Amino acid sequence: MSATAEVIPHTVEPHPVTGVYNGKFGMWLFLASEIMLFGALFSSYVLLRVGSAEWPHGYSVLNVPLATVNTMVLITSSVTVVMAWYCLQLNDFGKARLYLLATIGLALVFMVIKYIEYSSKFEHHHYPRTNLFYGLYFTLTGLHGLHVLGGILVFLYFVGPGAGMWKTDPHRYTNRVECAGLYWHFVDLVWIFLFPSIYLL
Amino acid sequence: MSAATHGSHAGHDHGAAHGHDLPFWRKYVFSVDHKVIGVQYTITALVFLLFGFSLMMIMRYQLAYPGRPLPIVGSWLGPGLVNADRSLSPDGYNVFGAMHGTIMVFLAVVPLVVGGFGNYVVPLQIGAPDMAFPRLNAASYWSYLSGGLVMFASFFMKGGAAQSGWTSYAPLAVISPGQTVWLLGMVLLITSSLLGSVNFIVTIVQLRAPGLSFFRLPFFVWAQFVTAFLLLLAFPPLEAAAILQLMDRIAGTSFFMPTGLVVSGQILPTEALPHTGGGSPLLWQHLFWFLAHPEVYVLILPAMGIVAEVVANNTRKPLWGYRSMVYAIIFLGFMSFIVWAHHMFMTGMGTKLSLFFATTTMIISIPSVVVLTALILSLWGAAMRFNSQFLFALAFLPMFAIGGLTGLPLGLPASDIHLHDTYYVIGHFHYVVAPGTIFAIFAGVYHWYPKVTGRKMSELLGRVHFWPSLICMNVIFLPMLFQGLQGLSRRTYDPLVYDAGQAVQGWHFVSSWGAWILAIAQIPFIINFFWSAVAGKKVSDNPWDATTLEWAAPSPPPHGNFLKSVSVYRDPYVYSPPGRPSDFWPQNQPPED
Amino acid sequence: MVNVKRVAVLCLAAVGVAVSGSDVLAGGPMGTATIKGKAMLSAAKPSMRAIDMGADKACAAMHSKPQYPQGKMVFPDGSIPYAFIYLKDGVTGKYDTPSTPVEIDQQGCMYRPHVFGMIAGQPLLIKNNDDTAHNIHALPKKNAQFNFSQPKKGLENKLEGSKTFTRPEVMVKIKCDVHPWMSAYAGVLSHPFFAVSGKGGEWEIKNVPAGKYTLAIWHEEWGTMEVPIEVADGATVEHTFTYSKAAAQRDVNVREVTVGSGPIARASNP
Amino acid sequence: MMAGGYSLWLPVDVSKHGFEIDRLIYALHILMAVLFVGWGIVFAYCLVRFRQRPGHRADAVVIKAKASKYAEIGVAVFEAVLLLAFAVPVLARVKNQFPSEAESEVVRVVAEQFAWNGHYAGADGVFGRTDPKFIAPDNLIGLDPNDPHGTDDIITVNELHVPVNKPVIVRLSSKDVIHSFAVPALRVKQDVIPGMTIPIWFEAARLGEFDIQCAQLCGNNHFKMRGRIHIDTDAAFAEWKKSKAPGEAPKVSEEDFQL
Amino acid sequence: MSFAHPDEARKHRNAYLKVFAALAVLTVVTVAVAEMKFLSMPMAIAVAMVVAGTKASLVAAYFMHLISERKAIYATLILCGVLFVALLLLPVVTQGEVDAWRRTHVP
Repeated sequence: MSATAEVIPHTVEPHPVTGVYNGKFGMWLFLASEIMLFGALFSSYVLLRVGSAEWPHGYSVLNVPLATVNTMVLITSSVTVVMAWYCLQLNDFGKARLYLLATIGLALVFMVIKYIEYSSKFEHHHYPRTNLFYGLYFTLTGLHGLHVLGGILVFLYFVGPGAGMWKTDPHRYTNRVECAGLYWHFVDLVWIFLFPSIYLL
Repeated sequence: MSAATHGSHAGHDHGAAHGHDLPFWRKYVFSVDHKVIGVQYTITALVFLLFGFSLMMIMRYQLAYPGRPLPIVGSWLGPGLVNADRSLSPDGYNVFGAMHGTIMVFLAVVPLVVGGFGNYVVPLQIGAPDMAFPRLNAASYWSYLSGGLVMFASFFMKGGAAQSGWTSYAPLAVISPGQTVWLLGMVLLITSSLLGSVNFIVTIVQLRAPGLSFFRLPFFVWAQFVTAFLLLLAFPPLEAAAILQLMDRIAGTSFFMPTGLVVSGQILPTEALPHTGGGSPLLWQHLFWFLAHPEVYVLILPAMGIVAEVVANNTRKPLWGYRSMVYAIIFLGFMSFIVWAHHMFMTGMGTKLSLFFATTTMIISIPSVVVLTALILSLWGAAMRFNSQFLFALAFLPMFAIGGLTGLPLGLPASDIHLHDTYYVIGHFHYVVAPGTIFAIFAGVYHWYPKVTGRKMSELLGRVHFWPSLICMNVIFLPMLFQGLQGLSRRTYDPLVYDAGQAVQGWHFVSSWGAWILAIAQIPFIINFFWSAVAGKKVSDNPWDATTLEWAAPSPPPHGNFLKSVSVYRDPYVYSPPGRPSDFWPQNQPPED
Repeated sequence: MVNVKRVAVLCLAAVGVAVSGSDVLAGGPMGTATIKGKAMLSAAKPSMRAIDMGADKACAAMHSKPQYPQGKMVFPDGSIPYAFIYLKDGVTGKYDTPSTPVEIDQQGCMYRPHVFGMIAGQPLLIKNNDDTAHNIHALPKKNAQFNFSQPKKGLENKLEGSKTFTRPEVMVKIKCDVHPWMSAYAGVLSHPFFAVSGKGGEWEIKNVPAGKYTLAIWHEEWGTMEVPIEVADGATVEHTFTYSKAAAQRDVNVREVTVGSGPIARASNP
Repeated sequence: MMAGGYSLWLPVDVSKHGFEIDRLIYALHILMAVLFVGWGIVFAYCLVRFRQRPGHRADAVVIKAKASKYAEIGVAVFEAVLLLAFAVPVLARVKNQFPSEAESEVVRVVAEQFAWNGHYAGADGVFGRTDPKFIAPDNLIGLDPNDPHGTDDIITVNELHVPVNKPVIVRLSSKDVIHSFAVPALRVKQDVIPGMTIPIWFEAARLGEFDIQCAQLCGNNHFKMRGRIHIDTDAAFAEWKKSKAPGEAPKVSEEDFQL
Repeated sequence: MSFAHPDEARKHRNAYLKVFAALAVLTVVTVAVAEMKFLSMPMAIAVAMVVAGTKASLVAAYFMHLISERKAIYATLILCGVLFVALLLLPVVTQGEVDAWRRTHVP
C-alpha cells in the first residue's frame, strides 16, 4: 500500500501553516480572478462614461424601485446562505437544507425580476445596440445574472445529489457549502457595487 | 510517452498493489492523474505547435516569392485563402498571420510550459501525491482541448478563421469576418488557464512535503508559482474585453466603435453593422495589453525555470544566487502588470504617460538581467556534462540575451517611433520565444523524458536536432532585425510594394529558407520522441544524478507518485558538497548517513 | 434552343446600343411588344471633379485624358447614361436562369459595365485586366456579400450557385476597396425585362408580353421614378423619363445623423 | 533596385528631428553590443575551462562576483541616462511642442481602408467643412458642397506634397479602422485612431520623394496602402497646388461614355 | 469546527441578523440619496461608493468570515487589491486620450 496512497492532504482539515483547507484557498483565488474580471468591466464602464459627451442618469431610464426590491432579495439570500452554513455547524442538516432551498428560491425570484426588467426594456425597443448606456447595462447585469444562475445550479446540486455526502463526510460537506457561500456572497458584493453605479448615478 | 507506454508499466506496478483498476477510458482519456493530464497537454500542445509552424511556412513562401503559386499546399487551400492561380491571397496571409500568433501563444507554448511540464513535474518536485484539485485539473485540460478544436474548426467555417491579427484590434476585428469563433475559442482557453492557475497555487502552497520550506523549493516550482499568479490575475481583464467584443459583434453594441464610422462607403449604423458609436478603440488595446504583457512573461518564466534546473544539474554546481533569482522573478511578476502601455506608445499618448511606461519598462529589464547573469555565473567553476538538454539550455542564454536586449530600443518611446510595428518587433519577440522558450521546452523534454517513460532519448539524434535548429533560428530571425531597422512594416502581404521592402527582399528569401530547413531539423526530434518511448535505453529512477524530489519517485511514477512518504532536509541544488563521496546530495536523503 | 441564345448574345454584344436582356432568354411567356425611350435631366448639371488616380500609378498610366465619375455624366443635350430601366411589377411568367455568366471586366481601373442587369441566380464572371491589385467588394442588403481580392492581371473568378446574387434586389453596389472611385451597380431581377440607357440616354426593352406593368427607372445620382404603362401585342410604347431636381438619393441611406454627439446619436434606426 | 536611398542600416534621414532618434538607436545598439560581447566572453570562457574532465570536480564555493553586481548597476544607470537625457526630450519635442500654425503648412490626412486622402486648405487657407453624409466616389472625405471655403480645397489620394525647410502639421484622422501613418525617411510614425484627430508635425530638411506606409494592420489590402510624400521647394509646391486646384466643370462628350 | 456550546452559537446568529438589518437600511439610504437628486455629480458618486463600500465590507467581514481568516487569504487579497487599483487607474491613465477624443470628433 503506497504510504501516501492518493489521498490529497488538507482537503478537509486546514493546513498547519496557512490555516486554511484547500477548497477555501482555491475559492478565494477564484474570487480574486472574478474581482479582476468585474474590475475590468467597471473600469471600462467608467472610461466609456467619462469619454462620452452625454450619458442618461440611471434612475430616469431604469426601473429603480424594482431594482431596489431585487437588491433586498439578493441580500436576504446572502443571509440565508450564512444561516444554512451556521446550521450545518450545529449538525442540523434539516434546517440547513431549508435555508439552502430558501436561497435557491430567492435567487430564482431575483432572476424572474431581472426577466421582467429585460422584457420591459425590449418592449420599448431598447436593445443593447440602441446606445452605449444600454449596451453596458445589459452586458454588466447580464453577466452578473449568469453568475447568479451558476450559483443556483451549485446550490441545487447540494440540495439534490450532493446531499448524500452529508452522511458519509459531514465536515467536507460543510466546507463545500461554506465555499459555495463565499461565491454567493461575492456575487452579492458585485451587485452591491453594480446597483448604485448603473441604476442610481 | 504516448498513453500506450503507460500500459506496459501498469501491468506490474510494483508496490502499488492497491491500483484500483479503472476502465481504460477513465485511466488514460478522462484521467484525473496529474501525470496523464501532463502528457495529454504535452502531446496536444506539440501537435498545435506543428500546426502553427506549418501556417508560418506557407506565409514564408509568399514573402520569399511574392505572388508565385504555392507548390503542394496551393491545391488543398480553399478559395478564401488562395487566389484563382493558387497563390496565397491577402486574406489568406492575414488569416495565417493571426492564427499563427494565436495558436503559438495560446495553444502551443503556454500549454506546453504550464500545462504539460507544470502539471507533470510540480507535484513531483514538491513531494505531493497529485494536484490539489484533480478533477479541476482534468476540466482545465478538456476546456483547453475544446478551445483548441474551436480555433481549428474556425478555418472551415463560413467566415473563415480570424484575420485581424492575434491582437484583434477593435474596429477592424469588429467588422471583419471570423472573429466571433475566435473569441469563443479564447473564452474557453482563458477558462482553462484560470482553472489551471488556481490549481497550481493551491498545490504549491498547501501540498509541499514536510521540511520543504518556500526557499527550499526548486527554481522551476518558483517560476510556475509566479506564472500561475500572472495567469490568475491577468487573464480576467482579457475575458472581460472578449465579452465586450463578443457583444459588439453579436448584439451590435459599440463599446469599441467610435461615432461616425464610414465603412466601405457606408455610414454606420447599417443593417450589417448596427453600431451607433460612442465607444473607444483604445479601450480594447488597454484591456488586451493589460493581459498580453503578463502573458509574454508567462511564456518566459517557466522557460527560465526549466533552464535553471538543467543548468544546475549538468554543471554539478548549485545555482549562483538562487535567492536573488527568486526575488527577481517575483519582482518581475509584479512589475509586468504596470508596463502594458509600452505597446501603445504610438496611439497618441502624452509624454507624461509615455515617460511613466518607459520608466517601468526600463525597471522591468533589470530582473531579467539579474536572472540571466545568475545563470551565466552558475557556469563558473562548474564540471559541465554536455548532454542534449544542456546544449539547449546553454543556447537559451545567449538567444534570450539578444531577445531581451532588442527590447530596449522598443521600450524607449523616442526610438520606438522608428521601430514600432516593423520587422524589428517581430525579430525581438521571436528571439525571446523561438530560440528562448521553445529551446527551453526541448531541454525540458530531453531532461524529464526518462522520468516519464523510464527510457532515455538518444543523444545522437539530440545533437542532430540541436545544431541545425540553433543555426536556423539565427538565420531566420537575425535578418528580421535588419529589415526592421530599414522601416519595413510588419504584416505586409507583398513587401515589394514599398521601397523599404524592395531593398530588403533578399533577407525574406534567407529567412524563408531558414524556416524550411528548421522544419526539416525537427524530424530527428519527432523520431527520437516516439522511437525512444519503446526502444530507448532503459534507465534507473535518477539517470542524471539529480537532487530534486521528482527523481526520488520511480520512473514512471505510479498513481500517488511516491512509494514511501518523502521529506526534505536541504536546499534543492546541493551538488559537489565538500567531503561527501558522490557529487550530489538529494533533498530527501536524511542527513545522518 | 441553345444556339439561338448564343447567337442572340453575340449580336447584342456587337451592337453598341443599350444593353437589353429581354431577347436573351426564353422560358417564360415572351411577347412581341417593345418599350423604348430616353432618360433626360432638366435640372442644372452637377459640378464634378476629375477622378484623381494618383492612388495607383498603374491606373493613372492607362488613361491619356482625365476620367470623370460615371454617375454624374450628363451629355450636352441633357440626356443621361447609366440609368437602369426595368418592369418593376406586373410580370407574371416564371423565367429560367441563364447559364451564360454576366461578365464584369476591370479595365483601366474602372468597372466595365458600370451599370448592368442580370437574372437572380445567373453566374458572375469577374476578370482583372489591369496590371494592379483589385478587391471586389459587393454590398447587397438582401443577397450574400462577397469581398475577395485579385492581386494580379489575368485572374478570373466565376461566382455561381449560392455565391452569386440569388434574390432579386434592384441595385447592388459593387466597389473596389483599393481604388475608392471604382463602383458598379447590378440590378438583380427575376425576369429579363430591363435595359440600361446608353448614348443619348436611349434605352429599349423588347419581347414584352402584353399586359399592364409599372415601368421604373433608377439612377445612382438622380434617384428613382415610376410610371404605370399598358402594352399590347406587337405595339411599341415610347416613354421619356425626365429628372427635374437633384434627388438626394445616394446609395448611402442618408438621414439626420448628428455626428459626434456621443452615445445617443439620434440615428433613426432604419 | 536600391530605391529611396535604403541601405543595410537605418534608412535615409531627411527630417530635422531625425538625427536625434538615430543617435538614440545607435547609443542603444552600442550598449547592447557591449553587454552581449561581455556576457559572451564570460560564457565562452566558462564553456571551455569548466568542462567535465576526470579528476576535476566542481567547487561548490560561491564566488563573490562583484563584477556582475557593478555591471548590473552600470547597465541600470546607463539606461536611466538614455531614457532621461535622450528619449524623453526628443519625445517631448516631437509629440508636444508644436510650431505655431501661422508659420507652418497645415495638411489634413484622412485614412480609409486602403488609401490616404490628403486635404489641403486651398487658396483661401480655410479648410472646407466635412461631413460623412457627403462621402461619394469622387468626394472621398465628404467635403460639404454648400460650404464656400470648400470649393477651392485640394483633395489628393495617396499623394502628399510638403515644402522643404518649413514645419508641416499633419492632422490625422481615420474613417473606419486603426491605420498608422509611417514615413521612415522622415522618422515619423503615428497611429490613426477613428473617432479622434491626432496632430503630428515634422520639418523636412532635403528634397525628394519617399514612401508613406501603413504600419497597423487595417484589413486584407493593408499592404496596398502606399502613399508618396514629395518634398518640394516652395516654388514647386505653390505650382503643384495651383495645378491641383479644381477647374471649371468639364464638358462631357459622347466618346467619354463607355458601356 | 462546530461550536463549543449553544450561547456562542446564538452570538453568531445574532451577528448575522444585525448585519442583515444594516444592509437593508443602507440600501434604502442609497436609493433615498439618489432620489433626492440635490447632490452634485461628484458628491453623489462619493456617497454612493462610500455606502456601497461599507455594505461590501460588512458582507465580506461577517458573512465571508474575513475577520477570522489567516494571512494566506489576506496575502492573496492584498495582491489582488493592488492590481485591482492598477486596473481601475485605466480610465485615469487614458484621460489624455479621452480629452483628445472628445474634443475632436469625426474626420
